[in-house]
Amino acid sequence: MNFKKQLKEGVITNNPILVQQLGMCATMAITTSLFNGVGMGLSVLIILTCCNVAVSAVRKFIPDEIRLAIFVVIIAGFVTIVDLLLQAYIPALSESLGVFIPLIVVNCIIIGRAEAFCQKNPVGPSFVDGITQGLGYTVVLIVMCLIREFLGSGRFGGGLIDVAKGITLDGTGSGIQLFNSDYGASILTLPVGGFLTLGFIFAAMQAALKKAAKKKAEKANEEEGEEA
Amino acid sequence: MTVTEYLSIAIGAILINNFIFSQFLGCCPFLGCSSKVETASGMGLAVVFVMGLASAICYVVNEFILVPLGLAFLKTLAFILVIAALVQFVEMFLKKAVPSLYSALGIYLPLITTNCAVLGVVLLNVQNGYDFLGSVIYGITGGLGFMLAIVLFASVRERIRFADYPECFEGFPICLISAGLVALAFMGFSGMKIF
Amino acid sequence: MTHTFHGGVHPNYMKRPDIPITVIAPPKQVVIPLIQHIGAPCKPLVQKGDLVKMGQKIGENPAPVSAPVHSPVSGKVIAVEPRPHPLGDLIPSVVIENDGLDTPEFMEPLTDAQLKDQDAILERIREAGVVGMGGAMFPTAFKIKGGIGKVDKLIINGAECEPYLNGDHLTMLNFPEQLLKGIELVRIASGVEKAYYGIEVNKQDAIDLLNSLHPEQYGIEIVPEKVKYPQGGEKMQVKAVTGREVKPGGLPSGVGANVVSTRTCYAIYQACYEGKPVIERIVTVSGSALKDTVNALTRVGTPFGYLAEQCGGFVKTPRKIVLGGPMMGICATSFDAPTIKGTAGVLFFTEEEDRHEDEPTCIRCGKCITVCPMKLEPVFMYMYYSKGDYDMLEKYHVMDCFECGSCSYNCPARMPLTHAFKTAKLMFQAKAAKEKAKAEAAKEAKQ
Amino acid sequence: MNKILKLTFVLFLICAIVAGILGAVDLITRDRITAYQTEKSNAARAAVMPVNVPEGQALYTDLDLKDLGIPTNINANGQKIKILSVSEANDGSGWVVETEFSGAQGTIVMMVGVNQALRCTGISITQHSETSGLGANAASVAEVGVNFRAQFKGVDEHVQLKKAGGEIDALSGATITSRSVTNATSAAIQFVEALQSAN
Amino acid sequence: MNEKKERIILDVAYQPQIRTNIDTRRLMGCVLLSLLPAVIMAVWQFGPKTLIVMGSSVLSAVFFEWAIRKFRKQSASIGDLSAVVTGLLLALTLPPTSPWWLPVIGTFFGIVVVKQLYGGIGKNFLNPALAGRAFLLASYAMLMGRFAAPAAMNGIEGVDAISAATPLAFLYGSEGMPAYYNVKTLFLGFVPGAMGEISTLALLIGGIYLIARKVISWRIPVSFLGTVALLTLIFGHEGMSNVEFMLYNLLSGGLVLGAFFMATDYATSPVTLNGQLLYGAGCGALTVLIRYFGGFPEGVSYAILLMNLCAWAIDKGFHRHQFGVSKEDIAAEKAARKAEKKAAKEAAK
Amino acid sequence: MSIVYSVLVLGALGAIFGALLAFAAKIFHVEVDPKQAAVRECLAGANCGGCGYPGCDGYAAAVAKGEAPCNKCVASGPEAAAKIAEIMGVAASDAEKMVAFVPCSGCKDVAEMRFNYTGPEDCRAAMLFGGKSNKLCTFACIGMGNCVKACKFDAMHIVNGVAKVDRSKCVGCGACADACPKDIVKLLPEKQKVVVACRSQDKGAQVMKMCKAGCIGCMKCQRECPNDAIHVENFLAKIDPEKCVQCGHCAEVCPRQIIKKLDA
Ligand SMILES: Cc1cc2nc3c(=O)[nH]c(=O)nc-3n(C[C@H](O)[C@H](O)[C@H](O)COP(=O)(O)O)c2cc1C
Ligand SMILES: Cc1cc2nc3c(=O)[nH]c(=O)nc-3n(C[C@H](O)[C@H](O)[C@H](O)COP(=O)(O)O)c2cc1C
Ligand SMILES: Cc1cc2nc3c(=O)[nH]c(=O)nc-3n(C[C@H](O)[C@H](O)[C@H](O)COP(=O)(O)O)c2cc1C
Ligand SMILES: Cc1cc2nc3c(=O)[nH]c(=O)nc-3n(C[C@H](O)[C@H](O)[C@H](O)CO)c2cc1C
Ligand code: SF4
Ligand code: SF4
Ligand code: SF4
Ligand code: SF4
Ligand code: FES
Repeated sequence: MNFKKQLKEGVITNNPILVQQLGMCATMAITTSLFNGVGMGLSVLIILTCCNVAVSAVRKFIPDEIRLAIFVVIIAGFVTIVDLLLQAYIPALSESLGVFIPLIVVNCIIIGRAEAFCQKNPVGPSFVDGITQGLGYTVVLIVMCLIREFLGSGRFGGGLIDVAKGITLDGTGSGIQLFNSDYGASILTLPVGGFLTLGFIFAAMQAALKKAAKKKAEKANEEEGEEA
Repeated sequence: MTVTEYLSIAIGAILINNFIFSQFLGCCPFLGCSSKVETASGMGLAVVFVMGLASAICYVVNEFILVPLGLAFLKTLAFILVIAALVQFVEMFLKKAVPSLYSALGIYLPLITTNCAVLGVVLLNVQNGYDFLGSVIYGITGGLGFMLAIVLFASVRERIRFADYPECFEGFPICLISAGLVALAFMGFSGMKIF
Repeated sequence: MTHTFHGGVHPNYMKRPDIPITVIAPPKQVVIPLIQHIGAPCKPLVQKGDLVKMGQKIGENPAPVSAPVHSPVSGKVIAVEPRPHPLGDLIPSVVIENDGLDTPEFMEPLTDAQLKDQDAILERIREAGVVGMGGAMFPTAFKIKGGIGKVDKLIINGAECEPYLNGDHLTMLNFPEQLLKGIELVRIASGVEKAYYGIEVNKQDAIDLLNSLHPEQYGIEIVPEKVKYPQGGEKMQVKAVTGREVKPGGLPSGVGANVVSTRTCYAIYQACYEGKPVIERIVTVSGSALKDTVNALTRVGTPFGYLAEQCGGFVKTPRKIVLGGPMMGICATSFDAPTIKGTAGVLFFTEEEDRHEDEPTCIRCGKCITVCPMKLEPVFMYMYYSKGDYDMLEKYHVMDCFECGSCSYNCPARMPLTHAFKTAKLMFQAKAAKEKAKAEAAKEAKQ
Repeated sequence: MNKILKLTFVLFLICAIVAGILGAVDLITRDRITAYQTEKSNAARAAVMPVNVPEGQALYTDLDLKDLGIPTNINANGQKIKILSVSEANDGSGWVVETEFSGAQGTIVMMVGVNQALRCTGISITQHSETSGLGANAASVAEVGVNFRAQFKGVDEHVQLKKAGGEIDALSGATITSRSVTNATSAAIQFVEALQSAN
Repeated sequence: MNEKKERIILDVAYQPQIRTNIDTRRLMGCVLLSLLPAVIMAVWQFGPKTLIVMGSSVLSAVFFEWAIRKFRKQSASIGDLSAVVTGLLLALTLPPTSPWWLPVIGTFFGIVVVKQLYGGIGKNFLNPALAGRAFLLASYAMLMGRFAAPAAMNGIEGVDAISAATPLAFLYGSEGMPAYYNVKTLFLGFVPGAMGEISTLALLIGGIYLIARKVISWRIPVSFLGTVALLTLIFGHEGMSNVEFMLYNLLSGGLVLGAFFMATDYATSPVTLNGQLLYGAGCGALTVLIRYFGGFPEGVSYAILLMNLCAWAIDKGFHRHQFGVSKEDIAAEKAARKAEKKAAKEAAK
Repeated sequence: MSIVYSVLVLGALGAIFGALLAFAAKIFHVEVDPKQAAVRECLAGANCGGCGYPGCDGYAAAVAKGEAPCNKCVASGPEAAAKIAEIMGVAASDAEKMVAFVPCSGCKDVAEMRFNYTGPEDCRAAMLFGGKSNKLCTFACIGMGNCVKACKFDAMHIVNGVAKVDRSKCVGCGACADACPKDIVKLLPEKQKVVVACRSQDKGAQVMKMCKAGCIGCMKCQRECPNDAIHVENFLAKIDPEKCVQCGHCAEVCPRQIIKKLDA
C-alpha cells in the first residue's frame, strides 16, 4: 500500500463520511465555524491515528471474544486524554465542542477502522490509514463549515481567523466578514442547515463519483475498442 | 427537584430539545433504521429501554464511585464500559427471560452501543446535574423523543419512495435533506416553555 | 324519492333521445365474429360457399356458457377466417356477402303456454343467442338459470348512465309494451314474483310512459334513480334498489339479486314473441368527427367505417373510435372491425374530446377517492402500481375495481388510473396462472 | 474456566493500563483546568462587579444558597426568575448574582452585579438561545448590545421598560427578551436586598 | 375501399374516454381567484408597494420552477400554475415591509429544495410556501417581525407606523388588548399583520368560494378552525371572557389563511376523508399549543408543517374498507384474526 | 492517589466486563449458519445500520437466508460485495453463461404502427387493445419497457421503440424474460452469436406490408447454410444451435439482414 493510494481512498473514494456514511452526528452538530471544524477534525485525526496504531500493535494478543471491549477501552482512553488536554490547553475549543469530544468514543469511524483495517494490517499502514481517514473526515468537516458559515452569516474562518489578530487559537477570532451577516440565511447554522448542507455535499460527491466511474468505463471501452 | 421540573425535562427532551432534531445525537441509527415504520419503532423502543436503564446505572456509578473518589475524568471510559456491558447483559437476559421481547428488540441492541444518543444522554445527565429521578426521566423521554423522530421520519421516507429525485440524491442524501425538512418543521417547538 | 349509491360522477351527458331511430341498410359484406359473448367460442355451422338466410344460426357451441350466433342478412358465405374483432385480435369470423333480400328464417314464436313456462323461455333465450347487452355479453340464459332459487329480487337495468347512449331510452319510448312483456318473461324465467325496473330520472318521459301502462300487471315496479354515473353498474343498481351491497369478489346473486339490462329484455321479447334472434340493435353513432348524433338501428356485423359513412360521413378526421359509451367503452384499432351484439354505441372522437396528458403527475387532490363507487383509494393504488408493489395493491383491493372509470374521469391531472388498475388485475391473473402452472409442473414431476 | 480467567485478566490488564495512563494525564492537566475555570468565572464576575483586592488573594467568595435560607425563586413583575448562585466580592463592595429565566426562545443565564446601595453595577448574559438579530442582540458585543446593557448600570429594583413607564429602551423587535432581562435584573436586586436583611 | 388513402393511425386509451374539464391548471386558477380579495385588501391597506413583493415572489417562484425543471431535463410544468400559487401564498404570509428579495430566497427554498427536488407537484411532503416562510423566519427574524400598520390605523394614537404589534402579540402579551383591536377591526382586517392574513372577511369569501367550487373539501378548514375554537374556549386566558378570547384567536394571525389555503394544499395533506378530519384537528391543536406556550407568537405555519409530516401516516391509518364490506364483516374478520393469533400462541406453547 | 483509584476502579470494571463477556460467549453460544459467519466476516463491522438491517449481523443473517442482496453494505465497498456474492454463489455458477436476447427489430422507423398508444408505460397495459401490440405486426415488441424495469443490472434498454440487450452488462438472470408479458425475451447461450432478430410467423407478403425489417421466410438462409443449421418454419427462420458453427454466412445472404451476427 502506498501513501498516495491510501490518501485518495481516505479523502475521496473511501471517505469516512461521504462514502462509508459513518459518524454523522458530530459532522452535522459542530460544523458551524471553521474553528470547530478544524478542531474536531484534528482531534479525530489524532485519536484515530493513535487508536489505529495501538490496535494494530496489540492485535495479535487480543482474544476474539473481548476484541470489541478492548477496542472500546483503548479508544475511550485516547479520547479522554485528548479531552483532558483540550480542556487544559485549548479550553475554548473544548467548550464549543462540548459533549461531542467524549462522543468520539462512539463515533463509528474509529471502531469501524479498527475492525476493518487495523485488525488485519501492521502498524505502518494503520498509522497511515489513521492519518488519511482522519484527513478525509477533516476535509468534509471543513467544507461543511465553510458553506454553513458563508451562507449562514457571510463569514469565513469564524473563531480561527481574525482580521486584526491573524490566526487565533482561543476561538475569539471574528472571522472575515464577506457580506453583511444580516443577509445571511442564518438557518444554515441551525440543525436544519446541518442536515441540508450534508445532504447536498453528499449528493455532489455521489454525482462526482458516478461521473468518474462513467468516464472510467468509457475509457476502458475505448481502449478495448482500440485493441479490438 | 420539583414535579414541574421533571415535567419540563420530559417535554423538553421529547419536543423542544429533541435528540435528533436539535441535539444531533443518534443520527446514524436515525438515518439507517428508518426505511420502514416497523423497523423504526423497534429501534425506537430499544433506545428508550437502553437509555432509561443506562441513565439509572450510570448515575449510580458516577455519584457513588467516580465523584467520591475524584475520578470525574474517567466518566467517559467508565460509562461506555457500563453501557457496553449493559447492552450485552440485557441482550442475554431478554433472550432467556422474555423471548417475545427479545425477538422484537433484541436484534437492535448491538446497534445501540454505537449510538451517540446513549452515551450522550448519560454525559448530559452529569453535565446538567440531574438527580437520580431526573436522569432516568431524561433518559426515557430522550429515548421517546428519538422514537418519535425516527417513526415520523420513517413514515416520511415511505412516502419519499414515490418521489422522483435526481439520481445522485439516491440513498443518504435524500434522507438527509428530508431529515432537514423534518427538523425545519420541528423548529415550531423551539423556545416552547410550558412550565 | 330517487335511489342511488355512494360516489360517482356527473359527466356531460350529450344525450339525444330526441333524434328518431334511423334504420341503417346492412352493408354489402357483413363479418360475423364467432365470439360475441363471454364463454366458449362458437364453431361455424356453415362453410365457404353456403347460402344463408337472415336469422339462420351460423355458429354454435353446446357448452353451457356460450351463445349461438345468427346471420343478420341473407346471402352467401364467402369466407370463414380470422378477421379483426372490435375488442381485440383476429378472431374466426363468418364473412357473408349480402344479397340485399333479407330473406328471413326466424324461429317459431312461442305459444301462449310456452310463454308461461320457465324452461321454454330459457331454452328460447339461449337459442336466440341472447347475451348481456348491457355490455358484459354474458350469456343471459345461463345467468338467469344460475340465479333461480337464490334470487329474490330481479332488477332490470334502465339506468343508461353512460353519456351519449340513447338506445335504452329510445326502446322505452318506442316499444314500451313490448319491453314490459320482455321483462315479464325474464321475471317468469327467474321464478320471482316481482321485477324492479331502475331508471334514472333524466328519462322522466319514459318513466311516465311506462307507469301509464300499468307495469304492476306484469309484476314490475318502476324505481326512479338519481342521475349519476355509474348508476347502471350492477352492484350500484343492487345497492340503489335493494340497499344490499354485493360482497367483494361476489356476484349479485350472492345477495339474492340479479340484474338484466333493458336491451336484453327487449331482445328476449323479440326472441319469444317474434322468434327473432339477436341480429340487430340500436347503436348510437356520435362524436365530434361526425356532423350529428345518429341513433342507428344496425345489423350485427356492420363495419365501423361503413357505419360512419351511412351516418353522414366524417366532418373531421377521427382520432379515436370508441365502442360503447365513453366511460366504459374501449377503443377500436381499425375501421374494418364490425359491430357485435354488445355494441351500444360507436363514437368517433377527435382532439375535441381528448383531454389526454403526455406526462401526467398526480397532484394528490384526492378527487379520485371521493368518487370511487367501490370506496377504493385510486391514488394509492396507482402509486403502488407504479412501483410494482403487489402486496400493497392487494391490500388496497385493486381486484375490487370494476373499471367504471369514475376516478380517471374526475382526475384533474389526467392520470391513467383505470387503465393501470386493469393492467394490475391482469398482472395478478398472470401471476396466479404462472404459479398454478408451476404447482402443476411440480405435481407432475412428483408423479 | 481457564479461558474465562484469561479473558478477565486481559481485560483487567488493559483497563488498568489505560486507567493508569489516564490518571497520569489527569495529574498533569488537573491544575491547569481548575485554574482556567476559576479565571473564567472570575473574569465573568469582574465584568459586572469589579473588585479591588491585593494581588494573590481570592476575588470572590461563593455563598451556599442552601445555607442562606432565602427563597431562590423570585417573582419579578409576574415573571419567575431562578437564582443559580451568588458570590460576595471580597472587598465588600457588593455581590454577583447568577440568574436563570426564560427569554423569548429559551433559557437565559445572566450575571448581575449589585452593590451595597442596592444598585446594579452591570449585567452580562452568559448563555442564551435567542434569535440572532433580535433577542440575541442583548448579549452581543456589538454596539447595540453594549448600549442595551449599559442602560442597566445604576438602576434599582424598580427598573422597567419604557413601554411600561420605566427607563430602559427595549431592543427593537425583541420586547420579550428586553422585558425578561429587565425583570431578572430587578429580581437579582431583590435577592440581594433579602440577603442584606437576613445578615 | 380506399387503398390509396393513408391509413389513419388511431389513438387508443383505456376507459374512460372522456375527462372532466377541470384540470390542474383550472384548480390552481380557482385558488388564485379566491385569493384575490385578500390581495386587494393587502394593496388597499398596505399600499401598492406590496404588489412589488407579491410580484417578485410569483415571478421568482415561476422562474425557479422553470429553471430547475429545465436543468433536470424534465417537461415544463409552469403551465399548471402551481408555482404561481406557491409564490403568491408565500408573499401573503410575509410582513408588508418585506424587501423584494426576501420572497426570492423563500421561493428558492420552497420550489427548488422542498418541491422540485422531490419531483415537483404532488411529490413534495412539505408545503413549499410554508417551508419557504419557515426558512425565512429562522433566517431573517428581524425582517419577518416588522409589521407595518395598515392604512386604516392612520391617526390612531401611539401606533408605530413601521413596526406595529399584531393582535396576537397583544393577545398573549401581558399588556392586554388595546380597545382598538376588537372583533370588528380584526374581522375586516384593519390591523397590522402579514400582507394576506389581516382580513378574515376577504379570506372567508375566498375560502367559501373554494369549497363551493369543490376545489377543497370542507373537512380540513372546519376541523382546523373548530379545534382552535374549542380549545381556546375551554382554556381561555386571563383578562377577558373565554368567548372573546376564542373569537380573537380565530380572527387573528394566519389562522384563516392557513386553514383554507395552506392546510388544504393537496400534496401535503391527507386524501382520505376521515384522515382529513384528524389532520385538521391536529393542525388546530398544535396551533393552540404553539400560541400558548411556543417561542413564536404565531403557530399556524409550524402546526401545518408538523401535520404535513403526519399526512402519510394518517392516510395509511385511515385506509377504508371497500364497497360491500359491512361493519359485521369487519368485526368478524377481526375476531377471526384474534382467534388465529390465540391458536398460534397456544400451538407455540 | 487518584492514579491508584483509577487503576483499581477501571480494573474492576474491566474484570467484571471481561468475565461477563466470557461467560456470555460460553453460555449463550449460538450456532450460527457458517454462511452467515462467512458473510459477516466480509462486512465492515461498523454496525452503522446503513444497509437498512439491524446491524451487520442482522444483514449477514438476511443475506445468508437469501433475503437480502449482496451489495447493501456501503461501508465495506464493492469488493466485499463481490466476495459475499461468491460466498452466496450468486454470480459464479458453473452452468453455461446465458444472455438475454430480444428477437424483434421492429423499431419505430421500420415497423408500421397499429395505433397510437396513450396510457401508462407498461407493455401489459398496451396489450389491452386490438392486436395485442402497438405495431401492426402482432408479434412485435411493444417497447414500453417492462423488461427494462425488471433488469437490475441496467442491461436492458428501449432503443427507438424496441427492447435491446446490452450484452456486456447482462448476467443472464432472466428477470426480463419473466417480466415480458408477450414472452418475447429469450435467454440464449452466450456463445450463440448468430441470431434471427424477428419472431413474426406471418406470411412474407404480410410482413412486407407491416415491417421493413422482418423475416419474410424467403428460405435463402436455409438454402445457403453449409451446415443445415437453419430452417424456415411458419415463415420464420430458425437456427438449430446444435448444428450452428457461428460462421455467419446466413447473416450475409439474408436479403432483409434480419439474421445478425452479434459482437462481444
Ligand atoms: C360502470 C358500469 C356502468 C354500466 N352501465 C350500464 C347501463 O347504463 N345500462 C346497462 O344496461 N348496463 C350497464 N352496465 C352493465 C351492468 O353492470 C350489468 O352488466 C348489466 O346491467 C347486466 O345486464 P345484462 O347482462 O343483461 O347486460 C354497466 C356496467 C358497469 C360496470
Ligand atoms: C422567528 C422569531 C424569532 C423571534 N425571536 C425573538 C427573540 O429572540 N426575542 C424577542 O424578544 N422577540 C422575538 N421574537 C418576536 C416576539 O415573539 C415578539 O413578537 C416581539 O418580542 C415583540 O416585540 P416588539 O414589540 O419590539 O416588536 C421573535 C419572533 C419570531 C417570529
Ligand atoms: C462504544 C462502542 C462502540 C461500538 N462500535 C461498534 C462498531 O462500530 N461496530 C461493531 O461491529 N461493533 C461495535 N461495538 C460492539 C457492539 O455493540 C457489539 O458488542 C458487537 O457487535 C458484538 O460483537 P461481535 O459482533 O464481534 O460478536 C461497539 C461497542 C461499544 C461499546
Ligand atoms: C387548495 C390548494 C391549496 C394550495 N396551497 C398551497 C400552499 O399552501 N403552499 C404552496 O406552496 N402551494 C399550494 N398550492 C399549490 C400546489 O398544490 C403546491 O405547490 C403543491 O404543494 C406542489 O406539490 C395549493 C394548491 C391548491 C389547489
Ligand atoms: S375505476 Fe376502479 S378505482 Fe376507479 S372509480 Fe371505478 S371502481 Fe373505483
Ligand atoms: S384524482 Fe388524480 S391527481 Fe387527484 S389524487 Fe387521484 S390520481 Fe391524483
Ligand atoms: S421485450 Fe417484452 S417487456 Fe420488453 S419492451 Fe418488448 S414487449 Fe415489453
Ligand atoms: S416482423 Fe419481426 S422484426 Fe418486424 S416487428 Fe414483427 S417481429 Fe419485429
Ligand atoms: S455518529 Fe452519532 S450515532 Fe453515529
